[in-house]
Amino acid sequence: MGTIVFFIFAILAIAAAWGVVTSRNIVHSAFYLALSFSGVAVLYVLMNADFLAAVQLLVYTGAVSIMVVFAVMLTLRGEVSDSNPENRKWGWGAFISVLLFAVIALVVLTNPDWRILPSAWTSGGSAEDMSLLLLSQFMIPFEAAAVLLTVALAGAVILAKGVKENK
Amino acid sequence: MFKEMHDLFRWAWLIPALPFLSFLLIAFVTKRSKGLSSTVSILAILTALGLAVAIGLGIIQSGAEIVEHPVIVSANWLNIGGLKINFGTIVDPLSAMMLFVVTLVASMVQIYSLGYMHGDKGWSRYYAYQSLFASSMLGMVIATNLLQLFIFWELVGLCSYLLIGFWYFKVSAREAAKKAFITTRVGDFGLLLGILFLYNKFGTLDFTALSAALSTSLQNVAVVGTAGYVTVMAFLIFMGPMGKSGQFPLHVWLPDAMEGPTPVSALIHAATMVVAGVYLVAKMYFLFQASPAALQFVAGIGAFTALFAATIAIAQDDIKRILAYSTLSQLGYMIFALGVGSYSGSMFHLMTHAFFKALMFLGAGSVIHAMHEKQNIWDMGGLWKKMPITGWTFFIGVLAISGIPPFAGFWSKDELLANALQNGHPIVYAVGLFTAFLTAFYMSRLFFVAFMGPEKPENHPHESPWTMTIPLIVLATFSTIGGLAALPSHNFAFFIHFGEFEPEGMNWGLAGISVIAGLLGMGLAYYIYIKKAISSESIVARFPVPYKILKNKYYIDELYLWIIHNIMDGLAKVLYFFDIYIIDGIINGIALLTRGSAKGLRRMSTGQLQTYAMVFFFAVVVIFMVFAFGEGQFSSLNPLAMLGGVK
Amino acid sequence: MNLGNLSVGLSTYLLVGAMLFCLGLYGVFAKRNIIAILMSLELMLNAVNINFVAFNRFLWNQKIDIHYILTGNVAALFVIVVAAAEIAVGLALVITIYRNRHSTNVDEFDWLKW
Amino acid sequence: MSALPSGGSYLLPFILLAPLLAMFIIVFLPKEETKTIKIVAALGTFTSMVLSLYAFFAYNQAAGGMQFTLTIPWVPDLGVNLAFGVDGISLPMLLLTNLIGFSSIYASWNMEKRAKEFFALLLILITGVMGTFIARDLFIFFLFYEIVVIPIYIMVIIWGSTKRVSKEYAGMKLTIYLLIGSAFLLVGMVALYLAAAKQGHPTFMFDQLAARQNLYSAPFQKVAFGLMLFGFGSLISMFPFHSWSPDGYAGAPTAVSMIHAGVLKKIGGYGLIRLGIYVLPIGAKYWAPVIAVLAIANVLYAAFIALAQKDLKYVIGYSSVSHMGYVLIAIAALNPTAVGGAVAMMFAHGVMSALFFSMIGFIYEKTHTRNIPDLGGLAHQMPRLATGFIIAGMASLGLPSTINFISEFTIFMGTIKALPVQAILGIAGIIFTAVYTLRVIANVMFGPRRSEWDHLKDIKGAELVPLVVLGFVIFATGIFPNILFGLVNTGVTSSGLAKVLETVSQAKMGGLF
Repeated sequence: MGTIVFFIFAILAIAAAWGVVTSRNIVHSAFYLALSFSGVAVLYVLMNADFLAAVQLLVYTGAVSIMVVFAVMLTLRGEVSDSNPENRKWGWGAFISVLLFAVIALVVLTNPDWRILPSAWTSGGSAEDMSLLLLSQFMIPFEAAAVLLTVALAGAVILAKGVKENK
Repeated sequence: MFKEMHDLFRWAWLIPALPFLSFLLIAFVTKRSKGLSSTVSILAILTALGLAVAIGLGIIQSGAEIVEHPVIVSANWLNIGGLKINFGTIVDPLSAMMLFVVTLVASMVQIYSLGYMHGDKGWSRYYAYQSLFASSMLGMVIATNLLQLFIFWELVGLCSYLLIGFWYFKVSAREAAKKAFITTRVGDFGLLLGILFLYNKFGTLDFTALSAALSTSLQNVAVVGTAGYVTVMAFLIFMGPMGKSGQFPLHVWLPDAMEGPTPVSALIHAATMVVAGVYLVAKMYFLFQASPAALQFVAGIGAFTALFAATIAIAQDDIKRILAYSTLSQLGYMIFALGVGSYSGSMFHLMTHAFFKALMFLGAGSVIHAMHEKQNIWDMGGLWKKMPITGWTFFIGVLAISGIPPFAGFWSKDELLANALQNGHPIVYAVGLFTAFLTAFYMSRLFFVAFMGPEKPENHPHESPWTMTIPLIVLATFSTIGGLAALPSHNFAFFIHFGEFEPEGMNWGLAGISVIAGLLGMGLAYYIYIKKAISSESIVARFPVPYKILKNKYYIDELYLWIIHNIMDGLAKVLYFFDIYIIDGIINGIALLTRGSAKGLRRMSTGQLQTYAMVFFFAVVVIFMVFAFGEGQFSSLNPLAMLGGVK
Repeated sequence: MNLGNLSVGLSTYLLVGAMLFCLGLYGVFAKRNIIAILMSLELMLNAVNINFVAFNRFLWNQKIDIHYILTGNVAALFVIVVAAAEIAVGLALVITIYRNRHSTNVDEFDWLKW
Repeated sequence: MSALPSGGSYLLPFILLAPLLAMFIIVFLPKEETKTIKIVAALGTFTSMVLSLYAFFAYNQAAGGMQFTLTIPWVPDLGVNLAFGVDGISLPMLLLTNLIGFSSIYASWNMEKRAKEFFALLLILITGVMGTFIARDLFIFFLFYEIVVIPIYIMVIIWGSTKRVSKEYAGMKLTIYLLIGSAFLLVGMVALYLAAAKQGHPTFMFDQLAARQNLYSAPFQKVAFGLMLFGFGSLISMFPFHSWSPDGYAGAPTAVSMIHAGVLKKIGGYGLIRLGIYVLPIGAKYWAPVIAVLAIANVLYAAFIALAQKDLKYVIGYSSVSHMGYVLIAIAALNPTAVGGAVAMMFAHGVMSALFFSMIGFIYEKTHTRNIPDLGGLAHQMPRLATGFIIAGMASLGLPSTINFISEFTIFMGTIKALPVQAILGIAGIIFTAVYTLRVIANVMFGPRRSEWDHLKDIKGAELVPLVVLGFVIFATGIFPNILFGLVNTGVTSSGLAKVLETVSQAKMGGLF
């Protein structure tokens, strides 16, 4: 059962990602992106990370994809069907990417000793556990992340608004 | 008796210290007040003279004891890495004699300068230099070890440099000062090397310890090669005296040094500093004694210089230059005397020469003063009547240098010539005798032309002030009676000798021969320049080439200048060219190469971020693969192992 | 939800992550549109997140303690946070660049060349 | 003072921080207040000078070794410590730095162009140089050394003068040489560190590195010493790597020339002794013949080139290359006398060249030329300046009663045993030194009065400070050499260097030749 679910959504996520990078229509790319994010969220659920799955859906599928779509709308010029072309060096890019994948796959598949748990643990991953950890062990990074978000927000606003030349 | 004297001798350090104090005082306090400066300086040197006289008297009273046991006081001065150098004073008859001579001539010269330098702008500077010189010279005289001697040796060289170039605005003075320093420096190079080798061999620089070490090492037959080593060291040490005492071929600086004020020439370049070389050879005599070859060399150089300089002096017209070549010639006497083993004769001649040569230089200064800076003897004439004191004292000087009894030069010159013959050096003796004849001739020539010749109407000479004549009289007195030190039973040689003292009587036969040589020289000059029996012009006309060579001092200066300007400066230019075009060229070439290759590599920076990222990741993959497959083991693909973790 | 007894192992998850990552990488290399590049970047971040969570899930950890077991999840959470910030700033930059250059085509951006 | 209860002396940090403090004060002063800025700078360096004089005389020579030590762990994992301390080798160098630093402030007393920045940078420079000498930790040593490079580059570019080469070229050359040298040094340093870390806690401390000599194999020592020789050699202007020196000095402003020729260059010699001989004795032995040959090239080659120079600063620049040859040959001789002489020579040459450069600086400032044929007879208008110039010249040619003579003599004394042929050639250098020095003195100072220089005013007031301070040091240590040599002697003998040298001399191994 779990295996079937896994393969369905793993293939979905990968296929959607394929769509993102191959589609010549930028709007389609954006939608494929949202699909891929959702597929990954399911994989999180399969790995007992319920809270992360929720965050993934909210932040990625919900916020990021929408923002991307907005950005596309703001910057779209010319024909939409040819809004997302490849450059001249895409062959090289493909070659390097495949090479990298081959290397990683080689490592992953040939590695004999991953020190996997004898029996996978089942509990944890809930919002409660996470929050406990965030507010004790990782308090300072957590606060730093909060500051980072605020700053990024302010920065984004300023950038997007544009600085007026004070004359 | 000796005990009390001993205490006195311990105070010998005051003698150089006093003039040094006066130098500091003048340099930092009284330099604005001319009167004070000269007073301070003269007071200091007179006090030093008094002390030197006291020490001299003490030596005479101590008798044989002081000869055997010199009084040495010393303290540590430098101490590094196993090298220990002391500074101290040694009082023995030799140093006491030098102290007396130096302080006497220095004080006379300083008093004389009151008149001679009157109105000079650099008055205080002059007296400061004079004090510094006196201090350095005296310090050198009482040095207990070679390094101390070398230090003061160089300092007198500095003073000589400063005083030759005293009138620094004169280009000739400036060049002469430079020449003097550099020429003596060439000698010092050898001297320094000799000192280093000596220390390396014997582990000490102390004169007494060195002498002892040398004799032990010579007695030890097992130590092979000592004799050769000693010869080398003696040669190297002798280079110093060759420079300082103006021996051929390093004599070129001394005549040029006459560009300095005349009292300076009298003090430094006639009486004291130039004999430092002789003094050094005497001090190191134990070393030369150990090497017959070195002694032979010393004798040869001395004799050659004596003759060589005397021949040049015949053809010179400048009063100071004649005296300068005469000084060279007399220094040659002293040096060859040491070479033939006449230790006390050489020292005796050193003393008497200091008296009469200082006298003649000061006399010449008086003449130049009266002639308003004219120095050519042919411009002078008839000074005998106008300047009686100068004339008489100068005449005494001429008699003394010509070896006419009973004047000082007779005794000393006779002794060393007699020793040369007795010790089996007939050639040196013959050269010395012939030089004595030449000396008498050119000195008389100078005297007859300048003092006795016809008066020149355009000159209005007048006798010099008393500050200048009194030193002349004092020095003339010593030039007259100084030689009598050879007479008593405890005579000069009793106190100052090397090895065992063997009293020897005057050899009146040899003395007669040298007196005849001197009289012949004077007579010849009389015939040529007073009687005009043989015209000097006709001689010149008959021998134009030898005359020209002599007049131009055998062209040695020209040769040296040619070497310096063509070889040394040429090499300098070549090396500079090498430096800026080859070495710097390589450097700049590398820089250009870098710039060029950078221009090529710059194309790779397209500005396209994606290209950069691709290269970056490609490199990551390559590095990854190198790590993974580099050692040919597939199993090393374990990522944990790759990251340095457990395997 | 308990999908406990799954037979899908760590390697499979890692391969999925690697595939996503390489697709994202290809997108970064090959796309002209700057927004597409940003999207590819997000894909890569997701791939990393999958790795984090998978390692956290499967690897044996010496200290069986909630504080250590969930470290991977927390890292993934932080990645998401940073990614959100990044996309916000990135898109703002895109808009600024677009406003100045009237283009989102990275081929035309070679200001790094000097 | 030398043993505070807390286990360290704060004297050296105070010496180090005084100029830095002055620099911070200057930063907050308005830039028009040039007078105040100069006074603050002078005060800062004066404090340092007085404190280092105190250290110089308070140093316990009987005890020897590192004194006034202070050790603060900085990066414990890497074994980096903020460790300060001085011994008989570094203390003279520290004092020298401060003497020259203090004088250099006064030598630039008439600086009006961007005075604030100038003095701030100068103070950083002085601090950096000082830091290299009081560091007991290789890492700190290197850190301070790199600090030095930055202000020098800026100062040459902004305040330098363009003559044969442009000041930009000079500054670039200087900096790149120093950096390339330091790059090699860095490699050697890291190699040494890694070799020493094979046993025990990793460390950068000099004495620790020296104590772990048994960890360095002979081939390693040879390579590591070679790297250091390249690094330090280009710093001390060893023969083929010397060409930055004349150009750099000619381009640099007076104060930089003073500090550079006076002390910065000495870091090379200091490093070769402290790091080369001390830590890598076998390497030193191996390279010694090469150093000796190059040193002779330095002495004679540079002396000859100095003869052909027309620019005053070039003469002194080449002369300093020539004099560094003596330091190098002393290091190559590898015996206590020579090494002591090398330290003393660095001190002596530092004082002398600083005096020379400050006098040349005044000449240039007043006449706006350094071309020797254009000058002449300056003793008429500026007797005091002439005095300083002649003192420097006499010290340069090694006249007795100046410290330079004693140093040279000690070096010769030490080298003649080990390397007789090279020593004889080196001693021949004193003749050529005399020739070019006296030529310069004669052509610049002496000769007929020139009316075009009649308007010049002699140095006075603050301008006299370099002459008085440096002249006093030259003669005081020259007449009473034990003031300096007592200390140097402790540095060489009691610090174990003598012992190292003894072992090296007995080691049976052939040199490179």
